[in-house]
Parts: sequence; structure tokens; C-alpha cells
Amino acid sequence: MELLIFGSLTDIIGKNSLVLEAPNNTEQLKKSLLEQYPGLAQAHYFLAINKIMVHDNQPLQEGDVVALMPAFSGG
Amino acid sequence: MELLIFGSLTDIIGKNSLVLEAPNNTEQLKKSLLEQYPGLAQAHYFLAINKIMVHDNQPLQEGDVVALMPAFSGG
Amino acid sequence: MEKAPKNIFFEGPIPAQKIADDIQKHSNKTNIGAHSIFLGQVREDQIGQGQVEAIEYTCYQEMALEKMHQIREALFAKYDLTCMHVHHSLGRVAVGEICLFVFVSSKHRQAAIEACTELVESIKKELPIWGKEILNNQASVWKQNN
Amino acid sequence: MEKAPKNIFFEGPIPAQKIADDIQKHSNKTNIGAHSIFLGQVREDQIGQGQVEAIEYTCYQEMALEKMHQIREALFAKYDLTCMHVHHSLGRVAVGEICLFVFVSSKHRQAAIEACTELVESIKKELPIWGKEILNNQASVWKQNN
Repeated sequence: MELLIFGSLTDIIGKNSLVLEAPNNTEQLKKSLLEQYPGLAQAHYFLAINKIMVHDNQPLQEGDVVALMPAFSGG
Repeated sequence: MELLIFGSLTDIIGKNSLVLEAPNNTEQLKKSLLEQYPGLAQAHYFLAINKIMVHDNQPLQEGDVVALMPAFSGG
Repeated sequence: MEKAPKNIFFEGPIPAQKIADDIQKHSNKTNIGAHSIFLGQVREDQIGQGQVEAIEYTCYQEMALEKMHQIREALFAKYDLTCMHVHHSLGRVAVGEICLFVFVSSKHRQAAIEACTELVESIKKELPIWGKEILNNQASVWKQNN
Repeated sequence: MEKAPKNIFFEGPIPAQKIADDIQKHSNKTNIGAHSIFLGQVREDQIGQGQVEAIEYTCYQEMALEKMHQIREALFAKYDLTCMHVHHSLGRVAVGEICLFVFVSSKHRQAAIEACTELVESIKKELPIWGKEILNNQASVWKQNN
């Protein structure tokens, strides 16, 4: 699956996108990202799967595009 | 005193302004205008004395500028 | 000495270019974060057997400018504004042309938007201005605001 | 087949001239009576020891355009509108320059003003766009909307 990284999270992860093996669900994704990028502990962010915002834990599969998005600040 | 006439009232009175002897008050002014211009019977209008809107009967004196104004329709 | 009220009246339609120029002039006011703009455009309404082809505006200019000055002062007292500009056409404005240009700027969007909305209502309700709708069948009708 | 969402993104600052040109283009839409326009301008805020000199905008473009399409459809369903145009800058926009141009037109002022106000709020809250404030002391801060 593809991971897209936006806003302040790009400073923590150091990249705009990553390709990785899909974890089972979004909770596992967040946990494994936190292990690799401890700076995420201080970050508040939302997830979108294939451009749809998700709030609860959701299953993931290969081919999904997951976006990590801090609070929006357009305008 | 000077009388200024605006909007649809200019069609009834046929002029934009008139100079006349000041009646005692605005009630007398309206009455004498109605006698001279019976079309005013169908008109709804407000008065301003020296640019201040008045609603009740008000005294008039020489030197006053009285405006006859139908409902505003700017914009 | 009291400051003379600014003139808001503009002979004929307000050109789009004037709006661009006025926006451009505000680029050096670096405390502005939001501009709220309202434009009135003459509509081709059907009235009886005719269609509007223009509006002819007249006003009681001295009274309108004094009243506008009061409206301006009240809005600056109520909202945290950077600037406020009003331009209203006099004379003939054809269908599709701009007859009213209201431009309010502030640090933040809420003040700019609320003040602009209130200002447009005040202009329509409180300024002694009259529009005569000129129809394409030689008739004309005095405009009524709603 | 579903219509592709319109692109709202504009590289760099939005020129005042574009605003004038867009207004001018609406003069042949003779059923329009009111335009409500909102402009966002980059503010020279003081942040810590530095002053903002520009904002750099990035976005999740595909998601933003889909979301914008939904916002547009919902506003057309709710209000009696003639047209609606949104332009948001990407990349660097310096202090004093325009980064957001929202343009809503209707037969009557109330619909134009209310829809424009609601649209500005939706753009700020719902579109995946991020601004990074570039300061004059080499620092930068991710912008926070209020």
C-alpha cells in the first residue's frame, strides 16, 4: 500500500510518501509508524483511506492509498 | 423654504425642486401639496427636514430644506 | 473640524478594472487577512410586457453622504476593521453592469464578512437613492427593494 | 459518466487582474443580481522572534477536488445560485498577496452572501490543504486555522 504524508508530518517522517506492506488495519499501521517515527507521539493527525476520512479502526489491504493528515490550514 | 422631490414623486409633481413659503408645520405642507398634486394621494413617502428624517408632525421655518422621499431603492 | 464625508457616488457603471485596482492597492496593508466584497449587478428582469435594459439612479446626495458617514462610523466601532470602501453608481447602468461595489477588509474573515453583510443591508435600507428601471418597450418602472 | 471535479488550485498568488477578468466575464449572465466575493490575503503576523514573509501551500489534490465537488453540489442544492468559483493558491504566496478567491453569484443578494460565507468556512475546515508560514528569521511554522 501507499502512504501519503502531509503538512507538519512530513517534518517528522522526512518524506512525502512511503510504499509499505499493508498492515491488517489502521491501528496496526499507526502503531508501527509510531515505533519507527517516535516524533508522531506528539502529533495529532487523521487518516484517509482512498480519499475517505476514517475515524475508527479500519481494515487495510494492498492497493489502498492511506493519507496521514494533520489539521487542515487552507485559506 | 426649499422643497426637494425624489424618485417616483418627481413624476407626480413634475419637478425636482420647488421654492415656496414655509407652512407652519409638515402636516400643513403635506395637506397643501395634496391639494395641488392630487396624485400624491396614492403615494407613500417620507419627509426629511435639513437631511434629518422626520416621522411626526414637525414645525417648519423659512430656510428649511424639506425633502419628499419615496421608499429607497439603491443597490 | 469634522472630516467631510467621503463621496461614494460614481457616474455610470463601476468598471471591473476599478475593482482590480482597489484590491491591488491593499497589498501593502500587510495586517489585512480577509477582504469581503459585494457587487450589485443590474438584472434583466421581465416587468409586464417589457424587459429591463438599464437602471437610472438618482440620489439625495448630501443626505446620503452624511448617512453613509454614520453607517461607516458605527461599523468601525462594532467590528475590528482595517478599511471599508463603498461605491454606488449614479445615472444609467445597463443590464450586466455593476452598480454597487462594497469592499470591507479586516485582519480576520469573520469581521470582514459580517461587516460587509451588514453594510450592504444598510446601504439598501438607509441611503436615499432611487433606481428607475428602463424597459425595452419605452416604459419605465421605479425600482422597489425587497 | 460523472463529471470530473473542476480544478481549484492556482500556482502562486492570485493576481487582482484575474479577479477583474472573472467579474467581467459575468456581465453577460443577465440573471445575476448579486456577487459575493471573499479574498484571503497573507498577513504579516509576528510569530516568536520572526515575521511572516510568505505562506507555502501544499495539498492532497485529488481528495481536495473530490471534497470541493461535494461542497459545491451541496451549496447548489441548498441555495438558488447562478455560479460559484473557487481558486486556492499552491506554492509560495508572499505577504500582501491573495491566496484564496471565492466568487458566488445569484439572482439575489441573500443567497449569494450566505452561500459565500458557508463556502469559505467549508474550504477552511474541510479541504486537505496545509500552509507553512515562512518567517524572516529563517524559521517556519505550520499554520493553524481558527
